[in-house]
Amino acid sequence: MDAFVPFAAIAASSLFILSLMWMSHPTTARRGVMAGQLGMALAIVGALVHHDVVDYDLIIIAMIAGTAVGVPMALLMPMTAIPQRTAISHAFGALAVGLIGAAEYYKHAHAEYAGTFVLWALMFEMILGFLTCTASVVAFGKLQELLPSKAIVFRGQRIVNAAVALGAVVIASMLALDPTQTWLFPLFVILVLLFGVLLVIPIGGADMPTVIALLNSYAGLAASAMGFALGNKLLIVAGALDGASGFILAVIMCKAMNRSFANVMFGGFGAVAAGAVGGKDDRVVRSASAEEAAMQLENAASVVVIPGYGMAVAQAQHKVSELYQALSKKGVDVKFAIHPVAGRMPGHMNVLLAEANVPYEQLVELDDINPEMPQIDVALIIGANDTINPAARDDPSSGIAGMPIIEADRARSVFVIKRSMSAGFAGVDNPIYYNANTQMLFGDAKEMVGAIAKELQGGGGGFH
Amino acid sequence: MDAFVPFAAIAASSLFILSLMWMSHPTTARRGVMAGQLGMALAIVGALVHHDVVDYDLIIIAMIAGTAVGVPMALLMPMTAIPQRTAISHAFGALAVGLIGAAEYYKHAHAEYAGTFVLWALMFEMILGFLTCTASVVAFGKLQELLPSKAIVFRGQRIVNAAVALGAVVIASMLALDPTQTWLFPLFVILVLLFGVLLVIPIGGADMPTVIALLNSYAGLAASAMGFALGNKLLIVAGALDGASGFILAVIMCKAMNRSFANVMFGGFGAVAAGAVGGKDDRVVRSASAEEAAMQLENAASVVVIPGYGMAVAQAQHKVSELYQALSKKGVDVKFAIHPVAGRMPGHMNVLLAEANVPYEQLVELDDINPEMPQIDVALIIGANDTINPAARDDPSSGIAGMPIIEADRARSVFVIKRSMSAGFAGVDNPIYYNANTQMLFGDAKEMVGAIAKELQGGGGGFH
Amino acid sequence: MTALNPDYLFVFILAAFLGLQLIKKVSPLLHSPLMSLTNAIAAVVIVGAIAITGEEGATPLAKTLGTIAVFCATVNLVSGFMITDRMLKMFKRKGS
Amino acid sequence: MTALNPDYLFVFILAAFLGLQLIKKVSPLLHSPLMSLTNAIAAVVIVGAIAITGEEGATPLAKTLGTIAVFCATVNLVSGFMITDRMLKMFKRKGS
Ligand SMILES: NC(=O)c1ccc[n+]([C@@H]2O[C@H](COP(=O)([O-])OP(=O)(O)OC[C@H]3O[C@@H](n4cnc5c(N)ncnc54)[C@H](OP(=O)(O)O)[C@@H]3O)[C@@H](O)[C@H]2O)c1
Ligand SMILES: NC(=O)c1ccc[n+]([C@@H]2O[C@H](COP(=O)([O-])OP(=O)(O)OC[C@H]3O[C@@H](n4cnc5c(N)ncnc54)[C@H](OP(=O)(O)O)[C@@H]3O)[C@@H](O)[C@H]2O)c1
Repeated sequence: MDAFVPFAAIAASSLFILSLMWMSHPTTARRGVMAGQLGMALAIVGALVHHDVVDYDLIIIAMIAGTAVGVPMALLMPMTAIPQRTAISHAFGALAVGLIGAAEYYKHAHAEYAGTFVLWALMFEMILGFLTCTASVVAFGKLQELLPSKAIVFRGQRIVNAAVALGAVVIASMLALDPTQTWLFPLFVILVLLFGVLLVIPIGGADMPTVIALLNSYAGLAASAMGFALGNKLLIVAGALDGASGFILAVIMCKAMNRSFANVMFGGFGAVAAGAVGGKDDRVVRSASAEEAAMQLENAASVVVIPGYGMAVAQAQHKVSELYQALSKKGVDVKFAIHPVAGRMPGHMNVLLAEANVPYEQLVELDDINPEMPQIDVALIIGANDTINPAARDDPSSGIAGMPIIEADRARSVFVIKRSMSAGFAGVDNPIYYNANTQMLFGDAKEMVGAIAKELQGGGGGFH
Repeated sequence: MDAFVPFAAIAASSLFILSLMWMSHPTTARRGVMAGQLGMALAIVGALVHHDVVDYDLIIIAMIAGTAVGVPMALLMPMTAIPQRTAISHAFGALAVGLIGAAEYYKHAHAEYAGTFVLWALMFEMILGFLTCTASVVAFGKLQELLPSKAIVFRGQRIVNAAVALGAVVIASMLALDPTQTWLFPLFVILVLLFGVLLVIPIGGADMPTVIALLNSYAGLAASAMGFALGNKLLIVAGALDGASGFILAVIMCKAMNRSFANVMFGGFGAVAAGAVGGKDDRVVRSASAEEAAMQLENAASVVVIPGYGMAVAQAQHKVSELYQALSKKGVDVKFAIHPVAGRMPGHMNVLLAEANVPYEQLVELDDINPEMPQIDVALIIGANDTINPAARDDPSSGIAGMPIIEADRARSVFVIKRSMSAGFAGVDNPIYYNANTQMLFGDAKEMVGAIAKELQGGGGGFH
Repeated sequence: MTALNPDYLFVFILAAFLGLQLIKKVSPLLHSPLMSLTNAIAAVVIVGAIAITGEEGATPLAKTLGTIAVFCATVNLVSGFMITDRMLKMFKRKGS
Repeated sequence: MTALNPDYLFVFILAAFLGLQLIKKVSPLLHSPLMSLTNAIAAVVIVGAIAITGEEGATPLAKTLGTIAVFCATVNLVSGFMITDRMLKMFKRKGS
């Protein structure tokens, strides 16, 4: 039986690799999930049949309980809550990592000294695990708006964080060198958990996706570290794959915001979001009705819809899909321009539109749509703000200067659906609202888009 | 010292990986070579410092001698001979693999039985090694035209090949199970070497690139097999990388010819090349002079040059570059359309044009140029034939039906430089020569292109 | 082992390179499902949890920690895989 | 070892996947240099040749075979790397 174990590990690793490989394209992605599940099943079987494992009751019970919690978590979660879901799921995984590390530690504390390397690996694993756990919980809280989603900054914050981190590391080293000092261990855990919290509170809600990606990467590294400590290659491989994934996604997001990791992690970005609406309200703002918008839309040859976080908040994706159907029927060419960091998670908009049955061929990326913009008749901005803010391109002094944007302002005419003149996450004023070719459609995205769609379906009614 | 060895192996493997990674783009490619060399140096040092190694004299001598042969081989080789060079270099590497296997085998023959696995691995390694060696030599001979470059086919060929292969495998298994039967070993080696020859002679000269890529892949697998036998992970990694590389290149080529591996390896393709010029010579062929060509070219707004094997044969790349310079000076937009299997090696044309200082931004791929063709004023075909043969697209019964081509015939007017009406490698008649918008420029590519370039530089003279 | 086992480092490096290559190729369209897929895969730590909970002569403490770990990891992997699949189910081609 | 050592298989599989990913990304522009680069890298078998030639108590036969192997591998790697670099040197940007 045991002879099977190493090959199970190899097969599982290969399946995880195939899983990510197939993830590269929608047509094969589901096969990818299949492969991932199969790999996981193999890994678990491999672990269960291992000769060391003798007592199964607790394991079975825990797995059943876990499934009982996990299934509803997956099925009842609305698509708009995906980012939170990912965060909380991370918290669970990371907690597991931490606890395993703890159990291992206590074994070593009472066995004879296992050698520095194993213990260093264990400590490293626990730091990443426990830190990721609390950090993910805070991220969840911010995304779910249980906690204030804007950055929480206080004087001397960095000193406090540094102190806590240092303390944790010092104790970790002491334990690595002499694991028998068990009384230090709880202190170590508490400090790390605390550090996880401190790490995330100064980060604004909309930066959570980047944080989550980084935490994903940490969770991966933690798994690898565990692999090193337990001498388990499967853990090493799976961990390395996750580590790479989270890291790359974080890098992509930072690029898409023209910001550095440092700025995201320590910048206290978005802290000012609330107070940020510039007073220059002498500038004229043209506002329009759903009816007028509908009229212009149906007479357009080409329309680009630019969704943003607001579409997610308003859960407007289905109405947007209706709008798309109605316009397509009238022979209008409708495309959706998706900014890499639109919404609150990479690919957020794509998922929502997919949920509402918008075929993914209609979704185009920033680099592909911008050159076409000048030929576009109407750009319809639905709850997007920072990601279409021309200031990022034109005003070097702007808070988001240099962030690549979807150049909606270059379209022949622009409609903007939002509830007020207030700023986006970055809290910077958006000049596009004052352009001569821009008309504002004030209101909740869902209702407004619904009204326009009605108009187009010849239903009349709506806002006016 | 020995503690360093495993880490040297890790570092070397990583460097080989980086080497291939950086190879992906011209701007980083040379760094890639650097990394590869460094990795190789590390690997060699790691091998030399290993405690088992005690006698260095022979090693040093052999390495010096090898360098003395290798350096001139690399420096004196004309670029047009790259395919041959690769083939012969393979032969050397593969021979090394085979000989190492042999030496290992004799060790096992006189030690006590090392266990099936090692011996199977060794036999597998030797089969691939020796086979690749002779096969590469034949490929070299064909490309260098020391051997008839067309496919050599005789009745019952497959039976003979199968018999030889079978014999080799049977003896291999006998030796794997009982290595002490040393008298069988030479027989085994001879059969494998013979099989290598038989494998390649039925394959036409122009298919050698595919063969070479496959042999590259075999050489890689042989190295991996050796790694398994000697328990050397560096060999396993490097071998796997090469195996993958050769395999993918072969697949790409087959796709670009719309042919299967089987067809390439056993199809006896190109065997008929000589006799193939269709008798339908009642069709009119328009031929033109360098002067006329020059006139049309300089009055064109856009020109696409389509080089083929003929440019390599004639070593015309420098003249082609002159032509490009002259036309660019006159404000003509000149692009080079490169078919993936133009010439006698993947990327053959790119290297030749690069040698002649044509900037690589001017080189475009098949898929990118074909849509533009109808807007192109002049397509200038220089020694290309099969790769621009419209029959592949229009005539399902053609020998190259379904092979993707560069659709030169869709350009407003077409010039074809070649020496005669004879067919290309595939030996199929090419209707493009009889099109109303085609003019033939008969002559050696180098002279003809030179003459046109002269005309354009206002030098006069040339062919007429 | 008191020192780092080079074999592990070897595997880690290869896997890391591979991960970077693979993720770079994932279309932005799928970044959300990708995140939850990798999140699910990270739950492979469950194998560690199983070993700790089930192994011969595990202390009560170890059993408790291990059991909680198994539970948490299970939640992570079950919900992770299911939500990923739920998301992907929604991506449709035109006319399908 | 009489049986296949799973560790080796592990490494092989990872490396093979990695190779496929890496090569797919190489621009067709560079397929010729790529071929000669991988050809050069294949010459890493020289480490095997060195071991055989130099090791304690190698038989004359082993020494001879090994020496030839070292020679051949050296030819392969030296010419392979040099020609690759020679090719790549030629690829130039416009105006450079
Ligand atoms: N996606 C990611 O992975 C990621 C990662 C890191 C950072 N971020 C950040 O997140 C932000 C995303 O930009 P974004 O353009 O998508 O959105 P945004 O800049 O956050 O702005 C969203 C806009 O939607 C409007 N809105 C909110 N609720 C609405 C409702 N119910 N109906 C209609 N409109 C509503 C808001 O204006 P009103 O209040 O006036 O309605 C707000 O201006 C960027 O700053 C980006 O840097 C995203
Ligand atoms: N590149 C690869 O990796 C690869 C791999 C596998 C197969 N192949 C095969 O190789 C062939 C390549 O096609 P191709 O279009 O490049 O070439 P081609 O079809 O082989 O034709 C070459 C043409 O060049 C002409 N030519 C020869 N020497 C010349 C000279 N000195 N001056 C002027 N013209 C000369 C010949 O016509 P004249 O005799 O009338 O002059 C011949 O028609 C294809 O069949 C392809 O399938 C290539």
